[in-house]
Amino acid sequence: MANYESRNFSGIAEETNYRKSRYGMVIDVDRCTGCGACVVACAVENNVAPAPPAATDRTGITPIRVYKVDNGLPFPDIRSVFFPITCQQCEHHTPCVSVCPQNAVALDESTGIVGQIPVRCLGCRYCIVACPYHARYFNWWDPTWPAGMEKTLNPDVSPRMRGVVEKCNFCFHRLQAARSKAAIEGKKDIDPADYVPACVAACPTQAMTFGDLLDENSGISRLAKNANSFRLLENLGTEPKIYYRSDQEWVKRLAENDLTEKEKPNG
Amino acid sequence: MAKGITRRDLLKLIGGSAVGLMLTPIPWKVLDETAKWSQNWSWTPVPRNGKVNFKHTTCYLCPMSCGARVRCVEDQPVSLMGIPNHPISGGGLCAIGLGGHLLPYHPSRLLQPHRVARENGRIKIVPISREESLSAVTEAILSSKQGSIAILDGQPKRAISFAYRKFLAGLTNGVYIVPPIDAGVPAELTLRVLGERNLSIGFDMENTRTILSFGAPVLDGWGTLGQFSKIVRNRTGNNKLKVIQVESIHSRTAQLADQWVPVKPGTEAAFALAIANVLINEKLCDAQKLRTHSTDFDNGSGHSFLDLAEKFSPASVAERSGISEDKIVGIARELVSQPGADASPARKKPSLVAFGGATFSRDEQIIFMDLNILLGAIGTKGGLIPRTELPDPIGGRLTEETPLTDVPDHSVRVLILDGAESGTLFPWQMLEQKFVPNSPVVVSLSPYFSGIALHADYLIPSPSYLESCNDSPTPAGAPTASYSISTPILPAPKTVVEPLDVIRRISAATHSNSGNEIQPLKELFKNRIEKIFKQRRGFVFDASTGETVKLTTIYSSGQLMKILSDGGCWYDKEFGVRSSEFGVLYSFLGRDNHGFEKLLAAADHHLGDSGLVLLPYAANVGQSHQLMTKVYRESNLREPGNEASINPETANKLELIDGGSAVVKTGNGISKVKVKFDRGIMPGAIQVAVGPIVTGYAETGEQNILEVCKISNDSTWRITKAEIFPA
Amino acid sequence: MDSHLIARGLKRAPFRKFLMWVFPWTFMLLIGSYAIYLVLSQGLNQTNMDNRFAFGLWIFLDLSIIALGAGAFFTGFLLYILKRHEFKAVINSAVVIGFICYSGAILVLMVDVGQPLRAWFTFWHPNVHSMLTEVTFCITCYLAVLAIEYAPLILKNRKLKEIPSLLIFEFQLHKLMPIFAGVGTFLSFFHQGSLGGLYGVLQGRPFAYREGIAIWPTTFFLFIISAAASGPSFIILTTWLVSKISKKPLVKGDVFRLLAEISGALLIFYVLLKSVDTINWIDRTLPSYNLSAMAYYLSEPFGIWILFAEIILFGLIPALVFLFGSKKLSLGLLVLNAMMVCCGILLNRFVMTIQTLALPTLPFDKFMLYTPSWQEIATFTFVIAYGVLIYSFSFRYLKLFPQEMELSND
Amino acid sequence: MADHGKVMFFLGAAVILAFGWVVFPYVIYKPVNQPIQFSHFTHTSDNVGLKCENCHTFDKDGRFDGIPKIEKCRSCHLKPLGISGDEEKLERNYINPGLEIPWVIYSKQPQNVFFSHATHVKLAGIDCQTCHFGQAYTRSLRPAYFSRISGYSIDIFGKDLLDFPSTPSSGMRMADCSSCHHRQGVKESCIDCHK
Repeated sequence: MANYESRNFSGIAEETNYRKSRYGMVIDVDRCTGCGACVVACAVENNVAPAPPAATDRTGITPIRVYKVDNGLPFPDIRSVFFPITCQQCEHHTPCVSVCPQNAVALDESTGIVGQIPVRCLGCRYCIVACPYHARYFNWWDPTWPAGMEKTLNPDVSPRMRGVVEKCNFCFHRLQAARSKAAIEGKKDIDPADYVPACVAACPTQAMTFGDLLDENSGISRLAKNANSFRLLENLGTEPKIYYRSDQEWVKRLAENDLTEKEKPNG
Repeated sequence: MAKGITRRDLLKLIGGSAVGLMLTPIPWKVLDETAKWSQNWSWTPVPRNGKVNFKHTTCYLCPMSCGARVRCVEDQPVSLMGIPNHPISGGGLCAIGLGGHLLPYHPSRLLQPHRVARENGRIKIVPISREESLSAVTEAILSSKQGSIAILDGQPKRAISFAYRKFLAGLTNGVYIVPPIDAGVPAELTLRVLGERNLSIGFDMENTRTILSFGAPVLDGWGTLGQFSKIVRNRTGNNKLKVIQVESIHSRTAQLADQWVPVKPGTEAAFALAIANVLINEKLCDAQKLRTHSTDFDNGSGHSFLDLAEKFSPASVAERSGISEDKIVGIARELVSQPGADASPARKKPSLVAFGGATFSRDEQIIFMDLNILLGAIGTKGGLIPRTELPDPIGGRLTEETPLTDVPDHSVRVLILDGAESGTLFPWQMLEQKFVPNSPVVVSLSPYFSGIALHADYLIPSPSYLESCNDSPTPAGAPTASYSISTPILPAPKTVVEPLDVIRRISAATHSNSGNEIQPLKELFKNRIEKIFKQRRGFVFDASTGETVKLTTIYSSGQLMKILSDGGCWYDKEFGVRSSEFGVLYSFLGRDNHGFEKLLAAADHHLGDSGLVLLPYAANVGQSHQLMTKVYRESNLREPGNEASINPETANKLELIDGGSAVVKTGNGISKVKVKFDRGIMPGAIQVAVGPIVTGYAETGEQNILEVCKISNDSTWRITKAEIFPA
Repeated sequence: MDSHLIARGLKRAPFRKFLMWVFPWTFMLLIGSYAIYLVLSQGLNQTNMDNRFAFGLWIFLDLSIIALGAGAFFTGFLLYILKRHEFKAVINSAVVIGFICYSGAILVLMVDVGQPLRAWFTFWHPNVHSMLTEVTFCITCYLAVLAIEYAPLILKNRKLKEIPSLLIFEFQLHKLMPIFAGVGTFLSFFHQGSLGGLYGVLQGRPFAYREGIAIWPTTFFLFIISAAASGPSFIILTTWLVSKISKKPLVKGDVFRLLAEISGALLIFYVLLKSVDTINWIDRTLPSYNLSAMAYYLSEPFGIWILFAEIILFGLIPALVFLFGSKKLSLGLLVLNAMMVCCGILLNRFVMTIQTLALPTLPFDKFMLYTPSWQEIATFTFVIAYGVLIYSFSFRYLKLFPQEMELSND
Repeated sequence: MADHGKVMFFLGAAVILAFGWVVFPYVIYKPVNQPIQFSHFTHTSDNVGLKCENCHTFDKDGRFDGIPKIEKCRSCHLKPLGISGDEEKLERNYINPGLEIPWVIYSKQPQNVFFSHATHVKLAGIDCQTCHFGQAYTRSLRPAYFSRISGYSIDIFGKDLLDFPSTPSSGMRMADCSSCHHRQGVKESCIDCHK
């Protein structure tokens, strides 16, 4: 007890909290070759276990998943793009956060990242139902690796147990690492170069741009304002922080999700 | 009180303790504890923590030789990433490369030699000792009086490749086999175009204006990762390179290309000649050279490229290829047009023709090369440029490289399959037809029991990726020569065998001492690096600093060795020969090129409009790798090997259901497939993806789909007529 | 054989006959428990649910039986709060049914969640904004209430009566009944509503999303009323079934007619509100999302017919039948109509749970379907078997229908 | 008769209460002894005068190395410096064969917890003793206690079996972290500490 009261904070950090930031992504679908590097990089970085033989494309775990989308026209007028879909980090009454019965998911005030806490999750899957982007995944199986492969697990991320929901959190552990690095150098603000999610770092064509949307002179805040940038299901009003950009008109039309449209795109 | 404990008393006792229990910590603590237990289940693995450090190496899982930065916890690699500003990979890594550190633990990994027993179609592998395996192989070799001893090398021109060739040279009947296709340019085609120089062809795509690609994955798996990623990256620029994709399916590259030309399958060569026709008639090519070189014919046939092209007027090709006449003319003009009318020769950028080698017959490929000559794309910056080959690390007499297609049938007695992943895929049938009829022996040196290794009789696994040292020569299709080394990060298990030891042991037993003279790999690398160092040309990339310096600033070959063994890379920036020497190329369109009849036939052949066409389709290595099962199912990016994509309208006519199973039947046999509706497939065509069959992570299937494709003796697999019905 | 347990003056089938009746249900129970064991030990991969269809048969089951179980609270409300003593005739049966439905629902929920051992976190770290929290709290509390309401019935059992202290306890409990009924009603109102809210709040699922009154989406109120309306109908249905199976008159006809009348009145009210809500959803909510309702009824099998069936066929029609026919129509017809009402509720819950998930949200999504695995179905039947058994035993050994004796005498 | 029943009732209650409050706490925790006895005091006291950060170092990238590797020990203990049996044990069993000492970590957090020593020590300037109270002056190593069910260390959990109401600094539980954060006005979110 005694020592508790006598805690002294002679820290170099005069302000106890980190500068407010809003991390987001701009994905240029015109540059996505669908190579799958982001998917693998993510799975490796976040200790996603290989899908068991019984898994389907609807029971596997892909915090980032690439959809092939076309303009719905017949051959040879068909045109298609790849859409990497990850958690869209909704800013405004975040669907998954509001429904979770036991606060297993929360929007981090200082970074705007929606963080899922598997150990708090009871696996009711209400959040999966609530998410319009299908960016949340349930661990239908115990995570199992072929013999010896568990040696390759990333110590910065804890493997999820069976029966809980998980999702992309912009590789938050990389932000943590960047903060520790800054702390050692006596700095509070991280070097933006130190914090890039695995998928973004892995994209060979640099189709993904990551950064702080609040930072006026960051590349992303400029890209996000670009006329060719849009967000999926924008008019649901959940203010997602992942932007997509394309020069193709039919792709841009995906922003206005009118399902009755004659050219219904296909996933 | 008189009588003792009654039943009711007992109940009371229990009742009392029940009430009491609620007032103890027991129930609440246990509730809390079990919850915490469920958060730390013992069977959920806990990653090992430790000091984090980074190492560099070069990926050799395909010939693209990308630089890889390895993140290790203590000594254990936990993730791979590209090396920023790496001259070859440009800082990228493909899907298979990013999972490379998982491969040593892949379920189909072999940790010791095995003998493969096949009884009534079932494959069983029996572990045997290193000694048994090696002696079994030498037995087979010694007993092979007739028939040859062959080594199939997936990635030629490595140091080990030279070791193989040296070893085979020592044998009386040694044959050194290389894969048939070299990034769209068949090796002997290169020879015919460039003459007997020690050169190979690369695509200088970065300086090209327009690429006319015949089914080549120029935007998602062509040349080097750095090369095509850079093109995709710069797609949104004003002076960007234009890609015209001529392909019957809406492939990845077609999707990214600036223009997609959906020709009818099999009419690509005709389409190319139609382009040539326009170029010639509209005088859009060097008419002078053309006249001097390709109009006089002494080969009696009296034919020339000119009147070959004459036969394919845009009008005639239009209806057979399904592409309108003016579109063809437009493309032809597009290819030669320059930004700004007064394009000075200095600023002049050529256009080039690329073609997905595997699916075209050699004659068709020659036609495409002819078009390249016509466009003046060969030997010029931004075209197809000859590269100097890397120095031979070993010296002495070597067996010649023989493309698989040139190996005579029924000639191979013992075949040793090197473990290296080839950039190109070919069906087992191609090898099978080369064997002598009675009991040939196949030995696989692959670390994995998958792919063609499934056909082996003996498995002598070599160390896997990240366990073995290897060198990466110039990637196929890369514009200039380059060299890098893959240094092991993990110790190899004691029970696996280095390929070099295998050939050493064999040559010792066969008293052909050629093998024993071979120095250890490290020495071979050293020799090579010394020779490169002596050339005093090119640049050196240092992975640890991320900087590139002129080779001349490196003071010793030792220093160069050190840089390269830490994920560094040497690369050339100059062409093999000056472009001035290439005028003679035009003669290839005339005198030097015999048999226009064959070309005519190749261009004329089309499968007719009746019936279905089977289009085999292999995406880049990352997409079609044997062991690439990490993203299976979890993502709908990848066509698994047993999936047949087909246009819904065609499918409905044939009463096929999306996701249902069906049987594909061709002249070569039948294959069971899963039907996938895809409006990106031309009606009347079936696209079968070449790659591992979808199973769990535990098993990787064999790519059997190629087996049903027509195997012509001049190429690997070809589009062919097919039927499909619901199973 | 077990006659000493059966209430005096009640005739019950011979024990052997009873056993034969119980046997098949027990069998179902066993299969079900095996399925449950599989799911708990192997995990939810035993089901056919997936990341797109994260809720399935079980949630539909929960919503349905809780709606039908509403008979308990509503009859309690009428009897103890509004002092409508006619309902004494059915209150016991209603309580038993309520108990079965709620305990069954909670049981299935425990199987449905991935981490049952951590389910109690909801009480320890509740998110007060989540409808599911509201549901969890209310259902568990109300189950406790039902247990307390159920207790006196058991204690009135002939054998247990012999223990004096229990008899006193029972008497005390009985005096408290109105309070419990009040609490129960309050709780029920809330969780019936919250169950509706569960889907109404899903802004990401425009098909289910409804704008709110105060903090609750309209579905909150619609669910309360629809549940209240279906409760009496379900009581009619069950009571009728029991008397058919046991071949005994159990309640007077006028009780049926009264229940029917109430059910009808509530139902017509519900249909009215539901229509208004639907129109509002079509004209205001969806356009504000730049969506049009028709889009949701394009993909078969969920055509526009489902809307018609829900509101008119199983809503308006049975409501009118009850309103104008509860006095005149034959009992059989009333029962049939009661069945219609229950179907209507089931359909509504089905649309909410299954259709909502089947419909795409992303512009390039596909229409999705799922078929439950045998484990899911077995668990479903487990609950039904469990219900039937509890009810059978209660009916045999407890006095569920006060009017039974006089009716069987004359 | 009735009071006879009462006796039984209260007897049952008494027995279970005694068990729950007295025996249970010992049953549930499993004591684990340290491989060798180490005296922080000997190392930190004036005649040696080591500071915490001399042995418990940071990487340049901000990772905390935790308990030092055997290398660290070897750097001083190449030849015996004292006469204690445990030092001799250290030489014989670990330094000479070059094996790591299998320390049992009292404050071992479960895998799902993230904690950055760097931000707390370097940035906030919190003294090690604030959380690892008294550790620096221990003369011997008491056994560590781990729950038999969840495997949590008692030093994480707090000794009081019911962690309600949570009394700060009785352990290193979530409650302890966040109560300090609140006191310091640190805005916290779940992912700040859970990975």
